[in-house]
Order: sequence, then C-alpha cells, then structure tokens
Amino acid sequence: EDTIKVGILHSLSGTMAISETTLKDTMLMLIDEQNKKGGLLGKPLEPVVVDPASNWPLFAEKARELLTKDKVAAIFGCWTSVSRKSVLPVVEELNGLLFYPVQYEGEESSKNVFYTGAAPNQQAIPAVDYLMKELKVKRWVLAGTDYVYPRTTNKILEAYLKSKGVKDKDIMINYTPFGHSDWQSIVAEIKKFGSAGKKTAVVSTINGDANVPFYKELANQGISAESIPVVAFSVGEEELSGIDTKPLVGHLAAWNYFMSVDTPENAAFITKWHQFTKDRKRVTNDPMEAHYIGFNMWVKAVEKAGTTDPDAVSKAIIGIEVPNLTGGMAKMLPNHHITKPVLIGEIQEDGQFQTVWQTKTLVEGDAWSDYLPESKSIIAQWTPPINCGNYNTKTKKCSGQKY
Amino acid sequence: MLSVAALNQYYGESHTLWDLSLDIPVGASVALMGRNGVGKTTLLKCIMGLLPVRSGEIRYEDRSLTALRAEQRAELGIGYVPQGREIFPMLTVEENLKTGLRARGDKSKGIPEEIFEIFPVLKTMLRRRGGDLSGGQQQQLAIGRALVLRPKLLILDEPIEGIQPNIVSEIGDVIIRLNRARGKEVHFEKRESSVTDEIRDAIVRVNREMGVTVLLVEQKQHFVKRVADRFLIMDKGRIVAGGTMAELTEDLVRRYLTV
Amino acid sequence: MRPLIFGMGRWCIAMLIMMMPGFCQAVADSGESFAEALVRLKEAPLTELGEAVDRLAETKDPRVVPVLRALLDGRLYYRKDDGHVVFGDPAEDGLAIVDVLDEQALGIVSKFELKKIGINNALRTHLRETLGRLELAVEDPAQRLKAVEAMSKSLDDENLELLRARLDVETDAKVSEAIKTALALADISNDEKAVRIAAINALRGSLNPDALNRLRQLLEKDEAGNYLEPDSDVRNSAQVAVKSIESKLALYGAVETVFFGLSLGAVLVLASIGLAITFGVMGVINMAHGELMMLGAYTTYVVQQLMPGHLDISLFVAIPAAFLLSALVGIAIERGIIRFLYGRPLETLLATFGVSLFLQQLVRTIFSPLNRSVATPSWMSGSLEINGALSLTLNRFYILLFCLLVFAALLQVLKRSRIGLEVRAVAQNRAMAKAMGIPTERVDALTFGLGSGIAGVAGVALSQLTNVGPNLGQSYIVDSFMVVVFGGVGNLWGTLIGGFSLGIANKLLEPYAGAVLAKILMLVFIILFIQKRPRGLFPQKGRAAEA
Amino acid sequence: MSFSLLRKSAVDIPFLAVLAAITLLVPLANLALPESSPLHLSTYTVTLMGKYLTYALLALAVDLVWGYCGILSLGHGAFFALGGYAMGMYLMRQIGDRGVYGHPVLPDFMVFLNWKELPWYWYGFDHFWFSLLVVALAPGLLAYVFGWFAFRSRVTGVYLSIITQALTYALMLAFFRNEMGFGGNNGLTDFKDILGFNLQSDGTRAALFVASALALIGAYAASRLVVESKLGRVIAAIRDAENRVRFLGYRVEQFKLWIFVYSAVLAGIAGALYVPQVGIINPSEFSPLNSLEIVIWVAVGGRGTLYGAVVGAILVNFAKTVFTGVLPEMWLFALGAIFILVTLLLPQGLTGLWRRKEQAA
Amino acid sequence: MIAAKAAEAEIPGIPIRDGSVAEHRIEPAHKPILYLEDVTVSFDGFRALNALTLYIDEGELRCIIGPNGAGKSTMMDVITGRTRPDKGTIYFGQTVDLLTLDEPAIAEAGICRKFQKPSVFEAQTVFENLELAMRTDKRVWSTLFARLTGEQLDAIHEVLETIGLTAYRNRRAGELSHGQKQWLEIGMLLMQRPKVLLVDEPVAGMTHQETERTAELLLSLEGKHSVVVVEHDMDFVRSIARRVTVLHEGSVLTEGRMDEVQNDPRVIEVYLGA
Ligand SMILES: Nc1ncnc2c1ncn2[C@@H]1O[C@H](COP(=O)(O)OP(=O)(O)OP(=O)(O)O)[C@@H](O)[C@H]1O
Ligand SMILES: Nc1ncnc2c1ncn2[C@@H]1O[C@H](COP(=O)(O)OP(=O)(O)OP(=O)(O)O)[C@@H](O)[C@H]1O
Ligand SMILES: NC(N)=O
Ligand SMILES: [Mg+2]
Ligand SMILES: [Mg+2]
Repeated sequence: EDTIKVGILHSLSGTMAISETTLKDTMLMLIDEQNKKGGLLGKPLEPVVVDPASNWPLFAEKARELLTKDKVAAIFGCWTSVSRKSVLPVVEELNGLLFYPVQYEGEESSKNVFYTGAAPNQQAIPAVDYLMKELKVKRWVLAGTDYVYPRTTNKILEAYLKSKGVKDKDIMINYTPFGHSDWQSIVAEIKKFGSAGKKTAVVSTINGDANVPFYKELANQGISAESIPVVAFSVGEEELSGIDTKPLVGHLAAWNYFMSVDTPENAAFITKWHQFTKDRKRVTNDPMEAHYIGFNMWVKAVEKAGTTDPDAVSKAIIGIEVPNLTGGMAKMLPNHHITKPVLIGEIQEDGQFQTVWQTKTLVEGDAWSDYLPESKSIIAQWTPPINCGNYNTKTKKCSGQKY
Repeated sequence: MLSVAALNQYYGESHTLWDLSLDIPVGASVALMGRNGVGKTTLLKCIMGLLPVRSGEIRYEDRSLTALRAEQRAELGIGYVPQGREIFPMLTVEENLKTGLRARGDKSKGIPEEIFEIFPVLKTMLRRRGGDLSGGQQQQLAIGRALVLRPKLLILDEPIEGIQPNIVSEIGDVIIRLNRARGKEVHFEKRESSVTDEIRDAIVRVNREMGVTVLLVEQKQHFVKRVADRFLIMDKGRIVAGGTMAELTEDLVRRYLTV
Repeated sequence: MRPLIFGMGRWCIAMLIMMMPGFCQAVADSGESFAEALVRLKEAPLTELGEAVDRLAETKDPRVVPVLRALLDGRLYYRKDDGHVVFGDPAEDGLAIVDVLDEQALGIVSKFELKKIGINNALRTHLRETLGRLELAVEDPAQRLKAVEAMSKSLDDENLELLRARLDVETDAKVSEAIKTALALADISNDEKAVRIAAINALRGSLNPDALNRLRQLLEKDEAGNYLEPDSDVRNSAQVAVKSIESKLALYGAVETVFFGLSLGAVLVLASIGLAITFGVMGVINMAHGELMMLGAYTTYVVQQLMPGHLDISLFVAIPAAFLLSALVGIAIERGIIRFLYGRPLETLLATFGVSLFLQQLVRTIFSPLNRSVATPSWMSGSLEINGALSLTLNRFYILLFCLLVFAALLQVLKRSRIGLEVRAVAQNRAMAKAMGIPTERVDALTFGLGSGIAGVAGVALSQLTNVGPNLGQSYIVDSFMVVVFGGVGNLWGTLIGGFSLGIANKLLEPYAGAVLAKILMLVFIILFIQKRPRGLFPQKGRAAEA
Repeated sequence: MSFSLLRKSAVDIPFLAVLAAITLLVPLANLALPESSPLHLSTYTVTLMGKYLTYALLALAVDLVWGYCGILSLGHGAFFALGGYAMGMYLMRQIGDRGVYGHPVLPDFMVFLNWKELPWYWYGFDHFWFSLLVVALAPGLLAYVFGWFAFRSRVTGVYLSIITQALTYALMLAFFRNEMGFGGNNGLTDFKDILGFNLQSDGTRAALFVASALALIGAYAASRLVVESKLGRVIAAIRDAENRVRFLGYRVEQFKLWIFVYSAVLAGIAGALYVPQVGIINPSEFSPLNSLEIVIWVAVGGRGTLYGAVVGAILVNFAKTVFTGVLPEMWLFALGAIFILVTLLLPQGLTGLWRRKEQAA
Repeated sequence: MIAAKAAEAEIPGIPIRDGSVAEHRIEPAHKPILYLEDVTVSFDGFRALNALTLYIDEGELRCIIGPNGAGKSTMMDVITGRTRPDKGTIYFGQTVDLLTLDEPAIAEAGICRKFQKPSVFEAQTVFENLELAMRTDKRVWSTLFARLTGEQLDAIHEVLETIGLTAYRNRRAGELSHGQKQWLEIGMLLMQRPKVLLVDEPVAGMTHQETERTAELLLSLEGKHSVVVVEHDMDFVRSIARRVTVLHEGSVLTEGRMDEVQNDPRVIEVYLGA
C-alpha cells in the first residue's frame, strides 16, 4: 500500500446531510492540508468517502465496508448518537478507530472510539451555571427533541438543578418529535410558563431541522432573548445560516468553539476553509473544530507510534495534546474524551455568536456523568491497570467489555 | 365518406382484423353485423383512433385519418357511441353532455336543446351522476353525448342494447332522421317555447344540409332492417359480405350470423 | 446625520415637557464629561458595561440617546488604531462610519479595522430601561408604550415619579393604560388598605401577566401558613380580581388554540391542495409533490437574493415565480414521464419517487445541503396584538388568509373553466374523453401543471415557517396524502375541511398529550375514522364509486 | 390452470436452484477458502448478501399482498420492524450482565433512563423459542387486528394504502418515545451473541446467511403454492373485481385478511433475520419512506411474480450499496434515474424483460 | 340440447345442501321462495323503488320488464345485498331474512346474479372464471387446499361447451368480446347451481340465434331453479315468458301472462310504444 486511507462516514443525503456534509468537506480539507505537508509516515493520505444516507443500519454496513474492503486506518464520522451506536459494534469487532466529533450524551467509552465533541459536563452544566449565576434564572424550560441525547442531557440537568434547590414546579420539560415544525402551542406554553414573574430560560436540546421553525415561532410570538433567553446545545453557526437571525439576537448557545473567536489559529482555519470551499460565506462550527482536533491528534499519534496500527495508535494517542482553535490545547484523556473550554455565546444579527462567558480553564470531558446515580461510580480509563471503558469503582469490575 | 383499406390490427400477438377493407358512401346508413367476437368493436375503435393499427389506411372525407389522434378525429365530426356506454360515471348528466362541446368548434356553451327533445329523460336528470343512471338511461346519454358534437359521421356500437322498446323505436327514428335529413323535412316534436325554436331550426337546417352518415353495429335484425340502407357482414376479422339491405339473404344470415 | 439631530430634538422636547427648563444647556458641566464616559464605555469589560452605561446616561448629554440606541442595535464600534468610537452602518465592502463625538463622517472602512462594542442580554434589558426613561416622551406612541413596559420591569421610585408625571400629559389611551397598570402594581405594596384595594380593582380587568402574578401573590401563604397579605378585605378583592382575569384568560386561551389549529390546518391544506388535484382528480400518485413545494421555497430564497433591498415585496414576486417554476417542472414531469403511465396509476408512484430523489439531489448540488435563510418581510413579522392575552402571529395569520385565497381561486378555476370538467372526464375515462374530442394530452399537462404550481405556491408559504432545505418536501408528503385521503379523494372541499379539522384536533390534543403523543393520536384517529367512513370525510358517492 | 402450471415450472425450478446453490456456495467461499483465494468471499460480503436476502423476503411479502391481491400496503415496514424488535429483544436479553452498567437484568438503556425493573412485555425474551414465536405473532397479530377492521369496513385502494402508512408512522413515533421501553431513537444495539454463538464470528454470520437463504427458499416455495392454489386465484380475482367475488359467495375480507396476515408474518421473519446481521434495530425501520421503498423494489423487479420481487429487492439494494460507495454525492441521481427508466421502459419491471422473451419463445 | 343437459347434470362430489330443489321438480310449486314486501329505496330523495311488493315462486321463470330506470336492477341490488333498502322486508324461503345477510352469505344461500354490465375476472382465464364460480366450500382454508376432482373438471368442461367457449378456455377473460363475456357470466351462474338466478339483460349484444340459445338455456332451468329475467328484447321475453311483471317508477305496474301484459294500455303507453 502506498497510501494511508482515511474513512469519512458522514451522511451526504437524507435528513442528516444538512449537518454532516460540512464535516465531510472539513475532513477533505484537513487531509488535503496534511498531504501538502508531505502526508503521514511518508505516505499520502487518501480519503475514502461513503454515504450512509442518514440510515442507521447503513452506517454500520458502511463502516464495515470501510474497514474490510477499503482497509482504512481510521474513520472520522457520525453525527447522531444512534449512528454511533450502530457503528460501535463494528469498529470494536474489526478493531477500527472512530473519531466522533459531536457533543453527545456521554455514558459511553469504547476502546475504539475517540469522542472529540463535548460530553454533558463540557456544555450543558456550564451553560446552566451561567444562566443561574449571570442571568439569575429561576424557572427552567428543558425543551428537546425526543431522543437519547436530549433525554439524557435533561436528566442530568434536572438532577443538577434540583441539587441547586430548584423546585419541581419551576421546571418544565417538553419533548417533540424529530423535524417538529408546528411550535405554536409549545411556544405559547413557554410564554405562559415564563410569565409567572420569575426569570425564566429555555434550555434547548432541540435538534437540527426543528430549530428553524422553533426560532421563527419564538420571534413571532415576541419572545425576545431579554424576556426568556434560550440557550441551545445543538444550534451553531451552520444552523443559524439557515435562519433569519434578526429576531434572535441575544439568544444563547453553549459550545466549545465559535467562529467568532478571535485567535490566530481560528483566523487561519477560517481562511483555509474559505479557500477550500471557494465560498467566502461558508461558516465554521464546533463539530468542525472537533474534527480538526481529532484529526491532528490522530496524525500526531500515528507519527508517535510510527504506524497506523489501531492498537498502537490508541495507545499513543492518550495524553497527546494539540492546539484547539480557541487558543488552548486539547488533550486526549485516558477516557477517550478531550479537554475543552466552554464558551457561552449570544446570537448576533449576522448569524455569528458573541462570546459572553467562558470557563477560565479547560474542562475535562467526563464519559460517565456524576449526576446520574447509575453512572456516578463508573469511570473510563483506557490505560493500565484499569484499561476499561466502564469500570465500576465500587464493585471494582469492568463490565461489558469483550477484550 | 369513410373508407378503410387493408387494415390489420393485433391485440398483442393475436391478429384480430385481417386486411380489412370497406367503404361507406356519404349519407349512407350502414349496418355492420357479425357474430360475437368477430371484431366489430375492434374495427370501430380503430376508426375512432382508440386502438393502434398495425397496417392499412383509413380515409375520411378524402383525408387520411391514420396519423390523427382520436380527439382530432372527433373534431372532424366523427361521433362515437361505444359499446357498454362508457359514461363518465362521476360527472353529472349535464357535464357528460358538455364534454362534447369543445369538438363542436363553434364556441357554444350550451347543450343543444334538440338532445332533450330526443331524450326527454335526460332533461329531468341533468344533475344526477352519469354512473347512477340505469343502464338504459346511460345508453340514451351516450347517444345524446355523441350528438352534442354534431357529427357528420356517427358510429354506433350496439346502441339499443338495454333500451326499452318504445325508446328503441325512437332511437331508430333519430338515426333515420339524422341520416336522411338531406333534402327532406325534419321534424322534432316541438314542445318548447318559440325562443329556442330559432336555434333548433338552425340546427335542423345544418343537419339537413349535412345529412349524417351512420355506421351502426347491431345484432337485432328487425332494427337493422328499419334504420340501415346497407349492410356489411364481418367474420373472423374480415368483411365477408355487403350490399343493400335487400341483398341480405337468408343464406348469408345462416352462414355468418347463426352459431 | 438624521438620527442624531432627530434624537436631540426629541431629547429637548422631552425635557421641556418634564418642565425642567434649561436642562439642555445644563448637561455639559455636570460630573464626568460625555467624552470620558464614552471612553469608559469603550474600555469596560462586559461585566462593567452596565455601569458605564449608567455613567454615560448621567452625563445627560443629548448624544446619549443615539449612542445607547446604537449600542443596543449593535451599531457601535471603535476604531482599532485610534480608539475613536463610531457609529457603523453596513455599506458596500465594509461599514460606513461616523464619529460619535463630532458627527463627522469618516468614510467606509473594512470590518477588520473596527471592533464592535458588544453587549449581552442583561445589558440589553438595562439599556432598554435606561432608554425608556430617557425616551418616555418620544412622539411615536408605540415606542412610548415600549418605554413604559421596559420601565415597569423595575418600579423604583425614580421610575414611578417619571411615570406619574407622564400620565398627566399622556394622550394615547394604550400608553395611559400601561402607566396606570404600572402604578397600580406599585400601589399594591402601599401601606394603606384603601390604596391597595383601589389598585386591585384597577387591575381587575388587566391582562398584564405581572398583574395576575402580583394579585396571586396576595393570596399565597408563607411557610408558617399565614397569608402574605394580612387584610382579608384586600384578599377578597384580590380573589375576585384573579377570578375575573383567569376567566378572561381561559376564553382567550381557547380562541388562541383555535387559531393555532386553523393555522396548522392552513399549512396542511396548502401542502395538500395541489395533491388534491394531481392525486385526487388525476389519480397520479405524485411522490415528488413535496419536492415541487421545495422548489417553490427555494424560489423564494432566490427571489430574495435577487432583490436584496426589497424584502417587503419579495413575496409578491416569489408567488408567481414559484407558481411558474413548479408548474413548468410539473409539466415537464408530466410530459416526460407520467403521460406514459396513465392507466397504470401505481407505477406513477415508482417513477415520481425517482423524480423526487432526483430533485432533492439537484438542489443539494446547486444550493448545498444546508438550509437557506429566507427572511420574513416586516409586515409578516411579529404578531397582531388583540389584547394582553391574545395575539395572533402575523405570518400564520397571513398564511391562513393566503390558504383560503388559493383555495377559492382554485375552486373558481375548476368550476368555471372548461378545464375543470375536462380533467375529470379524462380521469374517469381517458379513451372516451378522447373520442369526445377532448385533447387529453393538453388537459393532462395543464392540470398537472396547475397542481404542481400550487405546490410551488405552498412552498412560498412554507418558506416563511420552516426550513428551506433539500428535505422540506419529504417532511410534508406523508401528511399531505393523509389530508387528501382523510378529506376524501377527488373532493377539494374535503381537503380544506379535512386539513382544518386535523389541524384543530391536533392543537386541542397537544396541550394534554404533548406533541409526540398528539401526533400519534391523530394518526390513530385517522385510521379509525377511515374504518367508519372508508372513503373519507366527503366520499365520492354513487353506483360507480361503490363498484 | 395448465397455463399457471407452465408458468411455475418454467421459472421456479431454475430460480430455486440458483438460490439453493448460493446457500451452499457462499458460506463455503467464506469459510473454506483462504482469504488469498480469488473466490474467497469476505464476511462483509456474506453479511451484505444476507441482508439482501432478508430484504428479498420482505419484498416477497409485499408482492403477495400488492401484486396478487391488489392491497398496496405502504406500511409493511412495520411488520418487518416488529419482527426485528422481537429478535432484538432476545439479543438484548442475551447480553445479560455484560452491559456497560453491568446490571443483571436491565438492558443499558433502561438503566440509564432510570427504569427500575424489566417491563412485563420484555418477559420471556430470554428464551429463543418464545422470541421466535413473537417474531411471527407480533406482526401477525397486528396485521390481523388492523386487517380485520379495515377489510371488514371495506377500506380499499388508496384509503387502505394511506392508513397502512398512518399505522407505520404512528408506530414509528411510538417507538421513538423512550417511555415505550424499546430504547427510543437509539433502538436496540450492541448485541453480543445468539444462541450462545458470538454474533461477530464468521461462522455465526455464515449461519445467519444460510438461515436467511433457507427462509427465503421456504417462503418462496410456500408462497408459490399459495398463489397457484385456488386461494391464489380468488385473491387475484379480488384484486380485479372485489365485489364480483363477493357475489360468488366468497368472504372477501377473510381472504384478504389471510393473505395480509401471512404476508405480515413473512415480513416479521425477514425482520428477525435482518437484525442480527445488521446489528441494530431502531424506529427508523418504521418510517413511511422505508415502507415505500419496499414497494419500489417490488415494482422494479416486476410485481405479481414472486421472483420479480426477489430480484428487485436484491438489485436495488445492491445498486444502493455500490452507488453510496462509488458515487457518494451523486448516487441519488443514479437511483432516481433507474426508477424512472425502469418504469418507463420496463412496464413489467426488470423481470418483465425476461418474461417477454419467454412469451416470445 | 347441450344447455339442458348441463343444467340437469348433477355434479357428484358437490353436495347440494337443500333437497327441496329435487322435490319440486316433480310438482312445479306455487310456494314463494322470494318475498319482497313494501321495499323502498331512495337515492338523495329520488325513489328508485317505491313500496315494491313482489313474490317469486319456487322453480318459476319470471320475466320482469319495465322502462329504463324503473328500478329493475335496483331490485336485484336489494335482493343480493348490494343496496340496503330504506324500508321493507325481503325473505328467502320462509325463514331467511335477507336483510340480515351480506353479499357472500346471500350468494351462499343460493341467490346468484348476472350483472347488467358483464362482469368477469378479466385477468383470469375463462376456465379459472368458471372454477372460481363453482359451487363448493368457499371458506379460506378449504379454498387454499382445494383440488379439482375429475367430476368438477367434467362439470366445467360441460359448461364450457354450453356457453360455446371451449376454444377460449385458456384465454384471459379480458380478451373476450362483449357477447362472449355475457356468455361467460352465464356460465359462471351455471357453475354456482343456485336456487334463484337473477339475470339482468342476458341477451344484450347477442345475435338473434345466440338469443334463441339463451332462451333455451333459461327454459331448461325452469322447475329446478327460480329464474328472474330482466330484458328489454321483447322477442326474447315472449319466447320464454310465463309470468311477466311490469315495473314502473319503482313499483309493480301490472303482472300477468305475456299476452295480457302486452295488451295492457298502460304498458304500451310507458313501455312498449305503439
Ligand atoms: N383487449 C383485448 N385484448 C385481446 N383480445 C381482445 C381484446 N378485446 C377483444 N379481443 C378479442 O378480439 C376479438 C374481437 O373482439 P370485438 O370486441 O371486436 O368483437 P365484437 O365483434 O365487437 O363482438 P361482440 O358482438 O360480442 O361485441 C374477440 O375474439 C376478442 O376475444
Ligand atoms: N346510486 C344512485 N344514485 C342516484 N340514483 C340512482 C342510483 N342508483 C339508481 N338510481 C336511479 O334509480 C332508478 C332505477 O335504476 P335501475 O338501474 O334500477 O333501473 P332499471 O330498471 O334497471 O333500468 P334499465 O332497464 O335501464 O337498466 C334510475 O332512475 C336511476 O337513475
Ligand atoms: N449526539 C447528538 N447530538 O446527537
Ligand atoms: Mg362488440
Ligand atoms: Mg338495469
């Protein structure tokens, strides 16, 4: 073999294409960059793009195809948790490497997966802290799309809020189906909930397509960021580029990266992105940064190990640090999550976020939430002596691992 | 008026019409006879353009119809009353009749009153869905509908099937009148006020000048004898005999029409 | 510099009305100077920006209001090289800037030379309140109303004083009402029982949520079980007032739910009415119907891109454009594919599914897979405020109207023109229609074009509500078929009534069952309903239909 | 009658022979041949082919109701998914305490969504035979209840199609709900073994392939007998003139119900074979678009012929596999074009080509 | 005559559940088998049947004539369960209330019908059409396992002969001409061996000679089956008529022997014409 193949497993059609296509382009750009620098281990990198078409079983099948047919050294891919769950057994069986770039619900740590997006403690908890401390929010609407990520995140948040003394009657939880488009009643209800005289905020884990009609309805029913701010965990620059943001100014999002961050690394990254896409209007977003970090970590680890062999690479990658785009360093932790800063931003009229708050230090991704009773005692540590993704510190047992 | 030469038609692989030729003179009233399944309906559909033909030529008023689509043939003045009535079932009676207006070519919006004079029952049922009518009522509607487009050649496929006897004889009258209008007085019963008289007279006049040529498929011989002046007999996809009504011998009947 | 002069004028008028003659001249020499305050504003970190704003306001300089407004609107910058604070307005290739201190236009500069003075939500609220106080006397009553509302959020003595003063001279009824409510809210905390009761009675009919909250508080008990409001007379009046407000709210709530239902219904009707023609009348199972809507939505986007300065009229251009485009594409589909499939209706499903895949990928290739941002014209933004408890969102309201309009127009076309009759004849018996001289090909193409064009128009409406992206069509196709079938295939009225009833039923269920369960219940309802009426709400009747 | 017999012998014997040959040769090529051999089939390929076969079985089921009885079901994915879930539940229970939380009874997703005990409807799924029973019963029962109402009320044509679509749509939304206890959107995944055999071993995968092939062969033969029987002709008569059949004294609704339930059970079995091979079952299998696609496979292959459905399912899915890998950004164009062209040029589907030749001969 | 033979032939292996048919062959009965009393049907306010009362005797051959739209086909719809009357009672024999039965049950009970518009299974062969119509256990499972016995095969062949479609037995019914379809449908009736045959316009589209054959066929059924024939072809009606009922505007106008009816001025006025 005279090239090193890199699998790119992002949906290019179907419902998730909206989000994932950009990540495919990002990967192509990063690989292109690397090749310009002379490739890896003296060989050029060769991207292998497949389209799992937003179809979850197809993700598994395509992952298998990448690993057995194309023999890729690593896969960068997936967006939704279910697609990752679908791919997981395949990469474990065939001992592949998967770099997963999206914020997610946690409660997982696989030997073969590296989670470069945020765990709940790197996004949700700091955001709620901000609302509580800075905006004096007393009443909470937890609105989400009905699937595992919002469910888990909200569960964690609910536990967290209660631990901070918030009463049941001050928490409203609402779930909607994927792609929900008629938000009239729900927004009206939020409005009512928020008119009880206490500062109210919405914590939104609403996903993808449902956001546009949601924000439009918010705007039309006159809910401004000042009356009831919405802090979203799944709305980034990319999503905003499809919305008329004028009425949304001041609503919030919590991420680990904003395009507006003023650092030289970021400026360079944006310039490269614009050059690569030949489109000066293309925005960058958090999962792109995650791929940027993940890819660079993998490159560094391969160089360190001197091989693309998955076992060697996963051993080498732990502890590796690469610069992120917000001016700090991202480090791969033994639990296969990374360190990240947490940024809270407000939506601006131009569809960008303005950082209004930021953690002082980097936050370490926690695979197993401390706010869920069942996972409190579980830790992930892929270094000896534990070498396990779900090690129960009470029973001293490593559960469910096949190796 | 109409001539067919060396027509061959196939349903898939089965050869239904064999080198069929016939001639219908202007102003004639021709009865096409033959046993079940010999291809009478098939022939009429070919003439109307509803079935593709494999080879052969169909000429009408000295122009070839072969390349024309069915609706163009209708516009040239060929009216068709199909076997099995083929009413538009969910259209009202009135709407069924109106479908013929476009092909009239004279922009008229209304249904000619003469239709209701011929078939008074239609007038009382204008708002009823065509599909709800009784079989016989539908048959009357089908004929009325063909008359709306004021045909020069009227093709009727078993038009009295399922019609009550007194109306059968009326239909016979209608056909005779339409056909023999040329140079003769035509009277449709006058029941209407004088306002419509003018229109009707105009129609009658046009009609008289035109004289509708009739091609009729019919099995009932007494009816045929009354309305047709010529006959054609078909067997196994071919025309096997023809002539004036007087030439229809017992022998021909026995040979081609009995089982 | 129009805004500035304007603002200064207003400022002076305000002061005059407040009967503080000479104030305008007096400002210059009090405390910190305007320029100094401005520098503080520029240099303050977000956390201290609020204080900087207060300082600036205290200078009472006429330039304060425009500066604060600009700050609120995100138009306030400073130059990176010399630190001049400037107003910036978008211009070609950058921003046109104007010095704040001396109103000098400084030309057009690139974004990178400037740094925006950013604010956050807390600050925004603060700014609005500050501006409210400063702007309580502006001419525009709507703006005054906003100012009063902003001030009502923090009813300190200073604000109350200003409001009282304003009430005496206020001419606008709505503003007066708002001020009275604010004052009454303050009076509820008054020590004197009579004042409290009077305040409560004043609030009895108010639909202001703060009023209800405040009144409810009077009825609450503390931890020890004692009422927060010791006086039982006061409590009784509060009780009466709360009851009266609540019953009003319930009524308006019901009206609101019906409106929600109607507007959801309107979307359903719009999405399905084109299908009611192509599917209901022509019998073509057009799986690409959703994509034809998508084309309409993208047309809106393109139109808005082509006429950037004319957002408010863009929709009036987009509607005919979308109709034409979708109709043409529809006709192309009909001529190219469907016409070979008449008599094989189920095959149309297969081919049009192919078309829908094709169109989706086409827009993905042309416009990228990302959603496109379609702006809402100002006349469609916000809501129609009926009263404090009931407001109808304008975009929904117009879409409801639009839906009825489209329906009426379509009905007329099909009723009045020959094509309505002919298309039904063709659908019922193609061969016979031909034999009657109906040009079936032209009728098919035109009808399919009409149905498709209406889908395009529906797409324009949808672009105002939801994502404009490659998946737009898919998310509506199932619902559209459901509505057409529920209403009864072949009956336009069925589609209208069907869409509205499903919409209303959904909205009635949603508050109790939640969005997901409500949708499931609706589907189950449709399944059961079809058992009762196997041919939909308005079935085709007659012998032919039963056979 | 003699006509139909002819039809059968001409196609079925070679068709079944090919299937039988595949059943034998594929596992051999995978297990017995060394990887270096050019004839070696990778496990990836075997699993992929296994998936195609389950789809083929599903298409066969749809063809029975649509092609033969004229019931256009746009909700057959629901029966497939139900069978799949039943199998998935068995596989979940097989995990035992090897889940990430190490809970002895509860599957992981229940643990982390705070379920305290196993819901009653999960009982029994630790037994393979019970699960197999449910694989057939759950779709069969749903089809029975749904069909009983719908056919008795004489819901026909598009009305029936759309309510089958509503059915699968409603089930999709219901299974999305985490409260349902089927893992919500993530569904059931991360299976470990089946009947004690490691699901990831080549042997198990080959065995699953063989099971799928045998199921298809069995279902094909059985369905052929059904459609050639007098019942098959009644069914076809119902398709063409439902009312007339009634006047001959046949209870149309019972015939429809029978074929509908039979077809649903086949679909359920297909789903049960599908899940262990793809490794996940989640609510998107209930999505209306999935069900629509099945119909399209049948149409592409040629409806009203059992082999057409099989061929269509395999070819369309094969094309998808190839296109999504080779033309990741353009494959929808290709697939769309195929659908359009097949409809226009091959009115009887792909197998129509072949049939035309047969008729000419 | 072939026709007569076919109808007479008992088909062994197919149980005829009710022996009464054989009984009445000996003595043509006057016991009504079909009672319609005061039956009214209206569509959107239009009364298609207006308090119609009619009795058909066992084994009788009854002709029903009347103007187009008199309600003849509607009457058959009502008897076969296709249309539910607004009012009235319909009994089959002394005990069977037809209004409580649905279409298949009525067919099962022994009332079969030929439609005015020929309706056969177009996609199936002539043979299969007859086979489907054949009187036998029509429940699902027995249909699944049904095999044609030699006798059944003979019966089908005989009927094929009778209706003159032997040469077409493997043709798809959709490819038949109109008249052929009429014959096929009559054949399907014969296969069902019903007690009551309702025949709506059987000779429409037939040649004179074919019409005669149909007349013979129907006559041969008399005595064993009750036959109700609706037809507008007066020659045909005359050739078979025993008792004739004239319907007009949904009720019986008159009833009697053909010659009586034929000369009734009211019948001439509304129906026959001068
Ligand atoms: N659609 C068709 N496909 C194949 N064969 C057909 C089709 N229609 C008719 N035929 C066959 O073609 C022959 C002629 O049929 P056609 O309908 O023209 O007969 P006809 O002379 O009108 O008979 P009838 O007097 O019964 O109406 C018949 O043998 C018939 O079986
Ligand atoms: N579903 C319906 N809706 C409205 N009117 C109907 C319906 N069914 C029948 N009719 C009307 O009822 C009357 C009786 O119809 P029917 O078909 O019974 O007449 P018929 O005696 O069989 O006539 P024909 O001899 O012409 O076949 C007709 O006027 C018909 O228009
Ligand atoms: N992991 C997510 N955002 O689905
Ligand atoms: Mg004919
Ligand atoms: Mg009749």
